[in-house]
Parts: sequence; C-alpha cells; structure tokens
Amino acid sequence: MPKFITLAEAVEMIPDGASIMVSGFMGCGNPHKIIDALSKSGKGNFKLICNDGAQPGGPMGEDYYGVAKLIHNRQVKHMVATHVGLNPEVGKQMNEGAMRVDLIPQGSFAEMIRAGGAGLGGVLTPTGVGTIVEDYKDYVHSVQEIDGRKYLLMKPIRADFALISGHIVDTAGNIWYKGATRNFALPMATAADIVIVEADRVVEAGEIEPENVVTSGIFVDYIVDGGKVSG
Amino acid sequence: MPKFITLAEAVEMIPDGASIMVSGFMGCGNPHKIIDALSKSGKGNFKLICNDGAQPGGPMGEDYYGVAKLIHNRQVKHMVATHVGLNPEVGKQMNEGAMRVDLIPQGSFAEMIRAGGAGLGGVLTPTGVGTIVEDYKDYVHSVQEIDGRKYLLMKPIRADFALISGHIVDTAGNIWYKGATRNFALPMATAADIVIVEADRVVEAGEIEPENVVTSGIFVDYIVDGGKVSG
Amino acid sequence: MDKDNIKSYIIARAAKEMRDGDIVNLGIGMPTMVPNFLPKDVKVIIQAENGLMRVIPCTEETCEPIYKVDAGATPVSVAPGGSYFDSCTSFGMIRGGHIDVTVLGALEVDEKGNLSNWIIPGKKLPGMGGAMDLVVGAKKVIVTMEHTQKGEPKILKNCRLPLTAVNCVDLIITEMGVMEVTPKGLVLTEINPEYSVEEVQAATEAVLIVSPGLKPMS
Amino acid sequence: MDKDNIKSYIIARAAKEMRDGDIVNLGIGMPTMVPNFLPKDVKVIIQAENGLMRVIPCTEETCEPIYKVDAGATPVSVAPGGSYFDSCTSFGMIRGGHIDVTVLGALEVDEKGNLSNWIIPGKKLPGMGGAMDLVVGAKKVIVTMEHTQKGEPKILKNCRLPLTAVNCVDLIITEMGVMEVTPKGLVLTEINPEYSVEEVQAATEAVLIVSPGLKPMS
Repeated sequence: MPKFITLAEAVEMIPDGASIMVSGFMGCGNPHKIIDALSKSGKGNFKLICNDGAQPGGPMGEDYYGVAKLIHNRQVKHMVATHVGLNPEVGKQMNEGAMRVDLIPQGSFAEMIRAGGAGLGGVLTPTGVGTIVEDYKDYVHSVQEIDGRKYLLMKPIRADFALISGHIVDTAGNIWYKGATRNFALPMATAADIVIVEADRVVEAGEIEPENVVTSGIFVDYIVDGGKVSG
Repeated sequence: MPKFITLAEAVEMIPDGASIMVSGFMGCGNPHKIIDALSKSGKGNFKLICNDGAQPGGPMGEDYYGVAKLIHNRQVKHMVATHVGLNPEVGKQMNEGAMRVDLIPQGSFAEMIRAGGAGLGGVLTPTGVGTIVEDYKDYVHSVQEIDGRKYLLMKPIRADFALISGHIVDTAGNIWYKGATRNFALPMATAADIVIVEADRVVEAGEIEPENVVTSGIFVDYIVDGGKVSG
Repeated sequence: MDKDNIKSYIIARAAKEMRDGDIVNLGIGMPTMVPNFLPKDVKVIIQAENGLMRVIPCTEETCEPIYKVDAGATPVSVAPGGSYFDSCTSFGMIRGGHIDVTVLGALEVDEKGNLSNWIIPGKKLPGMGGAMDLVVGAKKVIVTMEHTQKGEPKILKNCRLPLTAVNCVDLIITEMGVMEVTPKGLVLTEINPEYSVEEVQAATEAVLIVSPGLKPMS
Repeated sequence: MDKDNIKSYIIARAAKEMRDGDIVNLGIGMPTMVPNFLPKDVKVIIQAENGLMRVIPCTEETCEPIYKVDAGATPVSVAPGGSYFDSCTSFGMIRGGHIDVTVLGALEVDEKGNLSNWIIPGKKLPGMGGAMDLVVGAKKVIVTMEHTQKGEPKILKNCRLPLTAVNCVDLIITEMGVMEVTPKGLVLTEINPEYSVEEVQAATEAVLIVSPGLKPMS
C-alpha cells in the first residue's frame, strides 16, 4: 500500500541531481503542487524527463506554469522532451550552455518510457528513420531493417522518480484521471524507482469502480493529498 | 462511425480460411453470440488467434464454451495460442494432424498483437530466451543482445478479423468492459482489418463517461447488439 | 490576398480533402481552422495527440483548461462519443495507421515528399513533438503552407533543413495551387486563377509537372 | 503424509516467504492455496495475469463467472482497491518487475535454477501460458512441488524437458526440504525432520550443498 506524505516530505525525498519524470502536456497534467514546492526547495541539477517545458504563463494567469517553474529557477541541467517551443526559456538556457536538451519524437518518447516500465528491450519504430534522430546515440541503439522496412531501435527510458497527477486517488493508490491529464502519467508510473502521485482528491479503496481504475495502485509508492496539502 | 449489423451479417462477412482474433481468456470475454453463430455457419479452415481453446464445458453448464465450439466443430485449421490445456480437443486434433497449434508466451502474444496494431516493428522481450521459443521462425525474427541482456525480437501479429466482446458499447463504438473480460480485446481491437464487437448493451454516444472509455470507438467497424440480436 | 485571406483560402481547399467520418489530426496553427470550412455533409472526428478523441471547441461551461487542452495547449472539450486516453495509446493510433488524415505546416517540402518542419538549427528549436510520428503513421499527409517564405521557395528539389520524415507527404496545398507528390515528382493538379503556371513554377524550386487535367483551385 | 497433507505442508512453508504487502502471482493448482496459510499479520495482493489485481474468492453474491475468473478459470472477485486491466498492462507489470513473488509448480528444476513446467513433448501440450513471462519477470520465483514424480527425481543436474526459462528459480520448496538456488548450486537450508539429509539427497539428482545453518522445515 502506498504511504501518504506531505509536500515537504515529497520534496525531501528528491535529491539534487535526481532524474525526474513529470507527467503532463504543456502543463496539463503536471502535478502542480509538488512542482511548486520543488521549485522553492533550492534543489537542482535535475534531469527532467517531461514531454515539454510547459509554458511561461498558465491558463489561470499563473506565472510559470508547471515544470516551467523548475526551468525558470534553473533547477534543470538536462531535459529530455519532445517539444519545447512554447517555453522560450528552454532554448535560451540551452543556447547559453546552461541546459542540455534532448528532443525525441513524442510517440517514441511515450513508448520508450513504457518499455522502461514493462521490461522490454527497446522500441522498434519507423518514426525518425532518415532523420537526425538516427544519430542520437544515447537513445537509438541501432537502425534495423525488418521485412523490408527500416526501424529505429529506441532504448527504454527510466528515472529515479516519477511525479504524476491524479484527479481521484484511492487509499490503495489507484488513480482516475480527469480529462486529458493522463497523457504520460500511465507509462511514467511504471518506469521510475519511486512514484509519487499528487491527488486532487483522495477516496477510500473501493470507491473507484475496479473497471475504471486507470493506473493500478501497485505502481504508486507515495500519495500527496493535494486536497489537504501541508508544507 | 461503426455500423450496426446482425449476427447473420457478421457471420456472412467472415470467409472460409479467414484469420480471426478472438478476445477472451478461457472463454471469459469471448464474444459468445458471434462465436455461436459462426460455429453453426459451416464455414471453416480458420486461423484462430486466441489466448486459449476455452473449455469443453462452460460455467453455466454450456456444452463447448466460447471458441471451444469452433474447435469442436473442426472449423479451425491453425491455432495461435498460449495455453490449450483446458481444452483437450486441441491436443487431440493436433495429434491427428488436423490442426496446427503454435504456442507463444502469453505476455509476448499480447504485446505482438499490440505491436501489430501500433505500427511497431516487433517486440523485444527477455521471455523465451534459452527456450525452444527461440526456434519459432514464424514468430521470432532474431535473438538480439542489448546492453548485455538477451532478447527475442518477436514479430507483430495481425488478422483479417477481430471478434471482441464489450459490456457497454455506445453508438460511436466506444467500449466499456465488465470485470476481467477486457484481457486481449484491447490490443486485438487495434490489430485487425475488420473489428466486430458484440455488445451486451448498447447506449447512446456520450453515455460512457469519456474518461471511462476503454477501447476508443475509432477502432470498431461493426457492432452486433447482443441485447437484441437477430439471426 | 492578405495574410488572413491566404490562410483561409489554403485551409478551405484542404477542408475539401476530408471525407465524412475521417479521423483527422490537425497540426498547430492554420490546420486547426479546417473544421470551420467543412461542407455541411462532411463530419470528421478530430484526434489530438495528447489523448483526446472527437475534439470540439469548448464553451464557457465546458472549458476546463486545467484538465482539457488540445496539442496546441488550447482549451477544448470532446463531443458525445469522445474519449480520453494516454500518450502510448494515442501514438499507437497514429503509428498504427488508425488516423486517416493529418494536416500540418512545413518549413520546407521537396519533390520526393520529404518534409522539414521541426527545427531551424541555431535559430529555432521547438522540437518535433508528435509531427514525426504523425507524418509516418497517418494514411494521408497534407501539407498546408504559404508557397514561399519572404519570397524564397519552400517547395524544393531537396529539403535543406533537418527532415521530419522522408517520403511522407501526399499533398501540398498553398495559396498558389495544389500539388500531389507522385513517384515522378510533384504534379500541379490545381492552380489559383490569380497565378499563371509560370508564376507558380517561378516560386517553386522543384520542377512542377503540370497535370493534363489542371483545374482552377477552389 | 498423504497427498493432501504433502500439499498443505509445502504450501504452508511457501506462505512463510510472503512479506506483508507483497504483490503475488500464484500458479494454477497447489500455489493458489497460499493465501489460506498466511500469518495473520501478512497480507498479500494477488495479481492474476488475465487482468485482475487484489483477487479474492467470490461469494454467492459476487461470483459472476461470465465476467470474472482468475487465470485458472476459477470464478473470483476483487477486494476493495482492486482493479481490472488488459493483458498488455498485466504482462507489463509482470515483465517489468512489478510482481514481487510468483509461486508455481514444476515438472523439473535443476541446479542452475532452470525450470521446465510447460510441455512434455508427445504427451502433454498445455502450453506455457503466462509462465515464461512470470518466471523471467517476477522478482522472486518460488517452485512448489513434490520432491519426486513416481519415485524419480524432479530436481536434476540439468533439466531434460524443454525449458520454461533459464536460471530463473530462486527457491524450491518440496515436502522434503527447502533449497535455495545459488551460483554454487542448490543449498539445502531446511529439511523436513521426517527425512535425513541422505534421504533427501538420494531423492535428488542434483548435488545438494547442505547449509551450515540447516534448520528443520516448519
């Protein structure tokens, strides 16, 4: 069974230099309270594995939305993403040499994380064939021809931590996601040594219909109850 | 949008010799009404891609449960499965030379079907390494060593038809599965040229909460309304 | 035509490529306007690669930008029969050939159907996002863009920018005309009556094969 | 001991390997009895590879064999906090190392931890089902079986039947003793007081290394 922890405990758990997967797409599905706390922690040198750098401004007028906070506070030394165009600070810090940015096709990125969590040796995808992605030695094991078609064998991705966001989380750790927030949370919850979910709302085990559980609680190590967070 | 068809129309669509994926595990999740109709059709020479041969007797006292009907009626000339121990007729017909049976590890089987539906070139799994599965030339592309560990590169699996069972299906084809019936239906719905779902109950589009849709309706070509089936 | 009129003209033509029931993924920017130009009898299903099916604009009541945005981070909702799914499922749909059409912009496209639309080295690093998967996986790939960039051709003999994918584009639609990518090269099938074939060719680096059935673009 | 007592004896010992909170997959047959022998302070979460988490026996009210069976086709239900999932997700859990323990039977096991439990060529063709994935993926693999088959050893120097997987077994529990698979070979750590070490060795083809801390099995 997962343990309930405070935001402070979640932050304390994450050391400088950790590799951190964060769910979300342009901020939608980021675990905002954990990220906010982490952005104020003074910790850094993180490897951030996240689809994107979110956005400088949030939809509710937030300054620095989601993971953009970590980037703005220069806590990220290495970013693995698929698209960083909506957060100009990423390109700026990269050009300054302050941040390494590796860009991977989005479908491959999702599937590589899934492979990391599912014990698969890699992902054979036609995506990226004939492009500079072929040269990404850290991510591409080889180019293979199978039955006359070329594929890139992309390596699995894992991390020390996965920080994800769930709308309803039961005490057994089962997660139900609202709207489009589930995006990368599903594979990420399987592919990190420690998985922390920020819950909009916590319910008793059994309150989510077993058929409607999206992420099984067995993947979750810690729950931050976002509805009653304490520092 | 998927079309609504009768059992007779579903059966008519499936020619002799077709390759057919059938969802279910030991009969649980088989589309029973479609299988029953197909078993009475006189058609045969099928390649049946199904986890197992179900069971000679069903839990409600049925004679020949689920796909066991097709096997008993000798409509299957080639079976791709993971376990056939609960239906002795499979081994018998195989020993007679009447049926070819290929057995694949269950996790690989599921993932190979998923790869077939997701445009992946294959599946790199440690499962089967050092076993006779390595010699299954029809299913194993190669043995590869990646970062010091051996993997089998298993080929994708596709079929002409996928016959699956859904508990609630909306008019847009979205499926909600009850209990443990979803098993192989998810990957199979993505990996066949024509997908037919047998619905326990049909509802209007929008009645399944968008977050609780398990199989997106875009994968479904035809719906047999099992609640009001006609011959 | 001014900038806005050019965009509308291009997208109105792209909308005519849609068939009723098509499952469509629309790139950020201009392509998102496609639904506004669909004929009344054509309804398409819009997929957003961040995990939404049957995307529709949201209303004051249904907008929840914290929970529901499309791939361009625009707040949206889903129509009845819509659904949400994770990114692996989404790109399984895309890579697996379950998306009928994708419409997207380009920095460059060439006569082999190669596409460059994700990076200008040293200048612009947005990233490929889902574009590389979309152009490899979708059954039909339509590029919509202005014919030139500051007077320079964008339709080339060979793309010079890093590629998004090789040999992936099926159709190019600009304010000057409609070009099909064929094994023989680019075939100009429709032309904007405001331009002559010579003018279109002059604005194009690749050699255009003029279709014997060349029609006015509409 | 009669057949039933032997089974209970073996499984009671296997149950002691479970830690509170372990996620456990139990093979068909004898292993399914593990939950009946757990200490009161140990609760495990049972996964069934056909897509159930927190499997529990079903009652007259909750049994729905059309919808809910375990991997042995036995009607079951799930406890509060349980869930259902598809086969790809299930084997992602299994292959990905998210299952703490699997307990399963064997036809043969050898001193390298190789396992044969899925086929007797020409005689029996049940198929491997999920076994090959389980023994490769689970963090700990426990084999529970009778020590011999009709007097013939089942614990061999080298498996003769087709393998389920190589070097996968961690612990062997029989009615005669408990054996750990180590790089040096099989170490007998516990022995049923009804037998002498010599008797156990005589029933075993593999050479047993007797642990200096050999304890009575209990």
